[in-house]
Amino acid sequence: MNHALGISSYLIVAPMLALLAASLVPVMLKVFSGNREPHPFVTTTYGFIAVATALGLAITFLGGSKFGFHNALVSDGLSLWASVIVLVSGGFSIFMMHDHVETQTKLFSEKVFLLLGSLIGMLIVVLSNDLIVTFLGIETMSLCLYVLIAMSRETILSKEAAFKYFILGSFASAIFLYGIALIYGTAGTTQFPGLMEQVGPLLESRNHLFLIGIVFVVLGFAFKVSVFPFHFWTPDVYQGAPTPVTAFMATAVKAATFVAILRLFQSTGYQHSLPLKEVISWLAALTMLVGNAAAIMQANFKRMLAYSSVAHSGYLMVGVVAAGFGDSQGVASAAGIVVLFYLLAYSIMTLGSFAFVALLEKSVGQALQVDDVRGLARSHPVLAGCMAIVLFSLAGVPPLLGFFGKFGLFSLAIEQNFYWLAIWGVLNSVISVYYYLRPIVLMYMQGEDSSANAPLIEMNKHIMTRFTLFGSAVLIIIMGMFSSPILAALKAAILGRS
Amino acid sequence: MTLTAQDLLFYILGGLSLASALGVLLMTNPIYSALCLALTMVSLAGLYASMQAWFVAGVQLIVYAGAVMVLFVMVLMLFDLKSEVKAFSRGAVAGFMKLVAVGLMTGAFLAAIYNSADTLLGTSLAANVDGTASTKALAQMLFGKYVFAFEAMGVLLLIIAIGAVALSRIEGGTHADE
Amino acid sequence: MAQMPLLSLIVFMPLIFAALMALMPGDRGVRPMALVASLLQFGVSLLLFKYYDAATPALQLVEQHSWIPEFGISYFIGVDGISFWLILLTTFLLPVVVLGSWNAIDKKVKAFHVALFALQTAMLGSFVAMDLVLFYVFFELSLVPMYFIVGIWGGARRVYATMKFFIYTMAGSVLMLLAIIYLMFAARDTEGLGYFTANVLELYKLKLPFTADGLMSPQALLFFAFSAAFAIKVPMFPVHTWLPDAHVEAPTPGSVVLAGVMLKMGTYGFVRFVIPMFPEAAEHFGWIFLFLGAVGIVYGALVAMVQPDIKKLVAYSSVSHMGYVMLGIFAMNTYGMTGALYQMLNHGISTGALFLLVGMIYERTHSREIEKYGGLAKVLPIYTIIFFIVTLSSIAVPMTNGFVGEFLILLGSFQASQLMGAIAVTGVIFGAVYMLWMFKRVFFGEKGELVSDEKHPLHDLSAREILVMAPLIVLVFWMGLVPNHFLSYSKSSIDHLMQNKDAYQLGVLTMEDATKRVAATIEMETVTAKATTTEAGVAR
Amino acid sequence: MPMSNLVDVGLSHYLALSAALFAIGMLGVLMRRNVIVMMMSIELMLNAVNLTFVAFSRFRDNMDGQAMVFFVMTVAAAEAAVGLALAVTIFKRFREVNIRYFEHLKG
Amino acid sequence: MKPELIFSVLLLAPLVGFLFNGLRWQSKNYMLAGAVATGAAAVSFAMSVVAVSRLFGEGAPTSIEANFYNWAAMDLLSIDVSFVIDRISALMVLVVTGVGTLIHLFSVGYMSHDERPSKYFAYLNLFLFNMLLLILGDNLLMMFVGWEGVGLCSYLLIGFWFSDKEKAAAGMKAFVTNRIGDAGFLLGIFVIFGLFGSLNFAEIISKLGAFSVETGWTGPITLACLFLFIGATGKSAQVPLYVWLPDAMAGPTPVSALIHAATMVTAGVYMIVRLSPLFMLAPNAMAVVATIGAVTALMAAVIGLAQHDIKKVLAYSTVSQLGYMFLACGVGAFGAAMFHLVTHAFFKALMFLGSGSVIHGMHEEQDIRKMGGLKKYMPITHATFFIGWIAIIGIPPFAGFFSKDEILWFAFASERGSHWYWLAGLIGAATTAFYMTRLMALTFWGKSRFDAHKVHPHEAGPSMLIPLVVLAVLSAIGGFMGIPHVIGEILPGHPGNWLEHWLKGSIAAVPMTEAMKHATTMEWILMGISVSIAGLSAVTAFSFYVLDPSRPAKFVSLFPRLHRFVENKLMVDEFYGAQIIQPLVNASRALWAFVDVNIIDKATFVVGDIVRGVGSTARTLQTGNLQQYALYIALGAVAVLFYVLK
Repeated sequence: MNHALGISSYLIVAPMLALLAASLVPVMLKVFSGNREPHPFVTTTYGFIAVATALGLAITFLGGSKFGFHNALVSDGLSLWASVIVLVSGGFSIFMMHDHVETQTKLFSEKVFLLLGSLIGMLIVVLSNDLIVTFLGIETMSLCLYVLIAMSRETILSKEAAFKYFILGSFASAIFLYGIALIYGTAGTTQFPGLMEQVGPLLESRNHLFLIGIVFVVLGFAFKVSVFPFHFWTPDVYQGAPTPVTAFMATAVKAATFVAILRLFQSTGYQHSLPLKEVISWLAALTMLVGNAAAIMQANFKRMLAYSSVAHSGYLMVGVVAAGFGDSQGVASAAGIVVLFYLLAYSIMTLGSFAFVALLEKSVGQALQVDDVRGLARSHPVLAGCMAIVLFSLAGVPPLLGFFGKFGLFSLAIEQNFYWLAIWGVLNSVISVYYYLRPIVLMYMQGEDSSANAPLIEMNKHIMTRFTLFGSAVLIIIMGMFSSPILAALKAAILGRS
Repeated sequence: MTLTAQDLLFYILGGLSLASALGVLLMTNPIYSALCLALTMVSLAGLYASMQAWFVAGVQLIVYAGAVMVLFVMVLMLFDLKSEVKAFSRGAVAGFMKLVAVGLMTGAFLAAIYNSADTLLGTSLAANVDGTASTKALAQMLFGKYVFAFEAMGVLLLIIAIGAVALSRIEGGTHADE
Repeated sequence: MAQMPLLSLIVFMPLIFAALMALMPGDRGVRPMALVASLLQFGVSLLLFKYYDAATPALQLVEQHSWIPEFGISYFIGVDGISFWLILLTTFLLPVVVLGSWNAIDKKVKAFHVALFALQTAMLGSFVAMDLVLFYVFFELSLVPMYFIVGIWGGARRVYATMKFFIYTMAGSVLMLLAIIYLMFAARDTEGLGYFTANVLELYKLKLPFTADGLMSPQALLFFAFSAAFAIKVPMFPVHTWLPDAHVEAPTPGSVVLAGVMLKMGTYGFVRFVIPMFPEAAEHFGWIFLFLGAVGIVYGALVAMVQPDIKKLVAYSSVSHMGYVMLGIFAMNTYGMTGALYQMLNHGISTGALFLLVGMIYERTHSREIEKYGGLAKVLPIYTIIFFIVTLSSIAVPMTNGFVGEFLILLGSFQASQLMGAIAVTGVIFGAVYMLWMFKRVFFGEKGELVSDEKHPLHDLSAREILVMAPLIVLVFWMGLVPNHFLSYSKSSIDHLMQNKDAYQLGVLTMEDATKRVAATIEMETVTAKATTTEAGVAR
Repeated sequence: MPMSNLVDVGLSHYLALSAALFAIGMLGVLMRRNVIVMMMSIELMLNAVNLTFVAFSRFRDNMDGQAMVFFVMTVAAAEAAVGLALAVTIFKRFREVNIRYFEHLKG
Repeated sequence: MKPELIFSVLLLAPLVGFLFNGLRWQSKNYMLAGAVATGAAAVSFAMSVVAVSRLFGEGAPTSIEANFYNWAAMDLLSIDVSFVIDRISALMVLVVTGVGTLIHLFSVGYMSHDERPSKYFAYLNLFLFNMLLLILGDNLLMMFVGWEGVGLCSYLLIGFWFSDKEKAAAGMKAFVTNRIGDAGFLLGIFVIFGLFGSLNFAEIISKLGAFSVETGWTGPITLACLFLFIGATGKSAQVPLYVWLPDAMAGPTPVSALIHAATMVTAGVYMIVRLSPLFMLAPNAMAVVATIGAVTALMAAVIGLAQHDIKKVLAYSTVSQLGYMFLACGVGAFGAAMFHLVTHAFFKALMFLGSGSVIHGMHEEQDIRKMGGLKKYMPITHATFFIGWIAIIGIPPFAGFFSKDEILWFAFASERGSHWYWLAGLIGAATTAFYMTRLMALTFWGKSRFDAHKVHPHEAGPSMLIPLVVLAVLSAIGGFMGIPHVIGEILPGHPGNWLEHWLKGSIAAVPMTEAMKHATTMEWILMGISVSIAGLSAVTAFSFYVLDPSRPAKFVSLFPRLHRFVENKLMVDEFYGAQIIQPLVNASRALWAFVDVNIIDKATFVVGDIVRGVGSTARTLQTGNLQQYALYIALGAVAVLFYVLK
């Protein structure tokens, strides 16, 4: 066996190495300076440099369908763009962590370290070409997050959230792993390329063990991206976690995991199992409904956003269904393009919305209610305006970024003849309008009458978080109006630069 | 067909592992549960060994039955927990549904195993392998095909180590900075 | 001038002004600037008269650029006889609204005008967009400013009204979005265009399968998907209930724009997209819309009759009037179609004027309850006269604009279906009943509670208010007396549509072509003039 | 399944055993209130998976399975470390390890 | 003069008058306003004379036409704003502008004390303009424009004193009732357009050759005629839409004279006469017209018997006389209808103006029970009114005799006539004679019943008297334009029936039945019967109200309920109110409250509630219990597994 690794292997892991190296610096500094916490700004700078370097390396070296480490890793368009999304949201999350009262503690450097560690795990997931490597990546990512959540300054809810997430996550991991074991046993391999070739024959011969394996693996992924009925942890954990970490979870985890799901569904062999297609369509449909319907009923702002993220997973699952069960040539690539574009849009919007929440949380463990934003437009017109843009985009109002994300997904669904799913999806997006517009109503249309003399709502002065919110609003508009270059780049990256 | 030694070993160790697993589930005293778990792991190590996965059996004994279980027991001792009155969750409906859910799932499994038995039985049992050879092959695989996973695991352990330390130092942690 | 993007200029000028206004430091000076800006954009839109050629049905002043080619979306705009007057109506109403809301809006003046101007761009955009997705973008985008206008500057139940408005409209339009996407793929699959496109001119060429009895044939489903979106926007009975709420709560300018222009986006959609793209389905299922249109006319009028609130009455009268438009469109003949297009303009003018008038009296008394009025005619004579003229227009008395539209629509619908025509004709009666009854109760008889209030004597219209109403009144009579001035601009387009509705296609003329034509005409005129002078010289 | 198959231990037997162990582990997670016991149940589930891996590895004559077991064990150990650290933190704070005490987040 | 110029002046003069007075509507200068308005009307009249005179003489054209501009054109439809004066409209235009001018003149005096005379004259001129549009338009659409326009002016003038709720309501009633008719008219227009592809009268009539007489009820032409007739019943106050006309008396009296007696209300007749060739093809429709006409003539006359308001009596009389005209149209005597239209315009305008003079003199008192003996206070008014009275009850040789008798003769003798029509007309004539005599007697003769201290009846000024005298003369001699042949033959110089000659060729006519073609004796007998019955009836009334004023009360006490029923106008208004209007209003409220709020809105809310239901279920499931969540995962896994493995 040739153990020598080509240079390309190292280039692929360069971003991870950069992250690892840079992430150790603050912790090391702390160790060598007698356990003195460096200034948070310094730590943030290190974290930012780490992310920026990784991003640079990723853009430089990833893509183009390269394999590394004996086919354990693959570097293609999917991994390139997923890395970009993950790293960008990681970077913004570090900014928000710097500002937020629950994260900026004496252990801030450790937190940044853990976040970067989680990013490494995500990079592993998106680059992985092997189910067992994906598992390792997911575990790295999740374990870091458990700790990160638990390290919040807040002492009750964050601990509970961390523990719930941990137990349920491990439970789901075990199931996921069982799925891997069954797949390994039936297909003989866990590497995606080989596996994808086996899918057709195994499903055609109705190998039940393999089917169970696939179901369990999908279930494990579904847990991570909070698909109904595996989503129940989401609102609790999103609420309990410090808001910057929530933002990170809602964006990066989802992005990384969806890429893994797409890799699993790259085969046309799934055509042989009609029930699988139906069941995943059902899951997508129910996820949208439950997410949106439950979000309507929420008074807590973060829980509302959590349910909204559940609903968005439902939309994304439409892309997955199309990828796995569409019948045209190259549908998986097309699905990759639209899902990644949606993830990009979704991440930007979600970061903005959680930045907004972070700005309004003044004390530790404050449960921000939706009603708290009443009359905000009067005191903070610019920030309210940015949030309004974010919310309109989440609701899918053209020509904002969120609209084109949905446009792509539903186009794919219709092209692959998943009409009912598409109709269900758009109807659900109408339901979502109701709760997305509620904060806008409160910000702009209420609080005028009573609070003529009442003090204005105070917002935190956090520059970096404000920058995040503002940046996401600007990106939503600009990337919405001029999404063509991004789409072109995505297309080129995923279809191969030919 | 005759009952070979290997088969006998399977039934003994399998039965032991099942029984001790049930013990984990049913013992109201967590310490006993932990001990049962250790027993399960040991018997599983035996099963690994009977399948000539020597290295894995060893690791199972050392890491699992040894280190991990010690950790569990230590934590339990730390908490100083006695036998619990309310060891099991309440709710007849929920409990019933839990049993039904798991039962159905296991049933589905067994049915699937039975259905796929033909294909699975078709795979031939390899001849006895030399322990050293198999370990060597495993090592080669770990540092060859799975080298990335191996390294990633290293990174994972590093991060977790630092994370666990950090976790212990937060407010309310075992080593909290006051 | 050859490359001047005139249409883009018309569409985006309000948005640029909105941005400029947003940058102004405070509320002071916003109103004058808005007025100047609105007049300016109206002035620019008048350039259409120069460059638009009424003789050809082709799409003119076309601008086409790729926008998001990955999704097959392009920036493709143009104007023809169907949209020509709607564009002018939109640009015309803006200065009226700005001047009309001079006192009605007393808080967040800057924000209001920014929203108003942004809305203007969205509405104009949806009238010129010839790419379906672009149209959809503008169509949906128009909801947002209106959402704020109703929600921030509206009445007591504004939040309920604006949410209802937004969600209703969006619920209708999302299905259209799916239909649009389907069409884009259909264009790729069947016609072999090689790329997928939302270019409306290409989609016209599609021959979507339609089976006469099959509700499930693609054309029928798409037809209904589009129709749902537009019917809610119109709004057609029975999906009209958002309209009265929105109107009652909206501030005066919001009502004017909503009734004047936004509702037209729905009917325009029927004419522009539904009928040419799904001719067989429209033919086959047209009776539903004929029926609902006729029912809507009568229903709207009856319900309007018993409203205690003037504004709600006017809102329901909109339902009735838009019923006429639907009836005319689905009469599927030249008369009905022409009448429908005309009625869109009429409704924009007369209902817009009615809302302005209701707003003016509301500013004085802060009440819209009919019961509290009475005898206004004695106190506010000028107001009464103007209101009466607008009432006449609304109930379609000959020599006002309303008559032309209603007559043509009823003529067309009667030719299409005698029964529906007959039902619709009763709307003529009920229309008179509700308007005149209201008029009687508000203006005639004893002075009512609000009118006779000694402490707050009512003042007749100010010069500004008269100035607001004057252009509308002029139009009422102009359009009523000389309809041909207006009809001639859309005639060729309507004829073209009606003659080729089964295989509708449009030619394309750019600004360059228009410039050439204008130059040629001038040359011709000079030549003729010279010839005449020479002849005259010879004769002498 | 004929009697001979019962006696003649093959892959199905190992799989069935692992399924049973997995089910017991699941039940533990679902039904036990003590968080430590729940974690132990998860360990049990992972062990069941390991058994599957080893069985497949053996019966398919494929060493990959054993490598995977190696990774699973490591991850399980890491999980146990993090979980126990969490448990300790929580215990310090709540003086309680009964899962029913952690229901502040709901709705 | 070019025709264009003639028509321009003819039409624009009143419009200019309207604009002049309308723009200074607050002015109280009644002299200026009246002068301008009357002048405008007079200019129109002069122009009409000029125009009509062109039709006379050898080789004169049968019509003068002028086309101004194209109103709208599409597909088959092409409507021009163009006008025509032919032999039918010539009669009408002369009557309208002539009588109109007189009434304008009368108004100057009548409205001298009003607060807003300018506004009044503006409306009057606007009316004239619209009426001219109606008459002169050469296509149905122009006619309809005028048709609605006069309705609008009628609305404005009835509600002229709008501060009074009743009067405002009367205006609205008039407009809405007219609108019902207009809706029918519109439908008629649509059917005709569908049939002929044109709305131009000349074109329609020229295309009629291709159609044959329809026998059924549902033929397109019958349908068109019936629809048009609905329009006519509205405008010309026929059963069942006549109810607005009596109420319309709320307007100033000259308005009643002009609009609600002489001109506007005859528009329906004019329209039918104009389209007479069309109606000829629909005998069933004509039968309907005749029947409705006869019924109206009778019914209105009966109601007129028991009215106390001087104007109401005249109003019902108008309705009744219009009924005669429709009866004439229905039996095919279109010429007779036109004839009666003209004479009626003279004598009814005269009587209305006379009543205006009375009301003016009596300080706005309209109840004839509070009048009496006015002869000595208002001699000229009395004299002129007397001529009107004789004319209307049909005493030869006054105008009414000739026209009414011609109608009765045709009703009897026409191919489409019937003895029953004749009988109805005869009874109507007798009733007319009775109530008109009653009116005369109660107003002018007998003892004064008003308080002479408070009320000082006086004769009107010259501006009011001149029109009275002119109209009286016309009422006296107007009948000579249509002397029946039987009478003409015995008169010196054998004057022919000029009107019949004039209209011949312009209108269709139904021939007499074979038996009656030369039955001159029969004609004489019928004439004798009708004159003697009318005379008898008048004498009876005279004996009732002049000789023994207590007799009516005694007579009435014999059937009090019937009397009350008649006095209350046969309860028709109440019937409409209770059976049509109120249910409609109630139904509308129900639609609003039930359909809009309870069905449509509720339906949308139900969708919302379902979503909320799902949401709250999801929240209930979210118990916060970790093991529940794990259970959901397990259940989900089981469900998925079983679905996939099934």
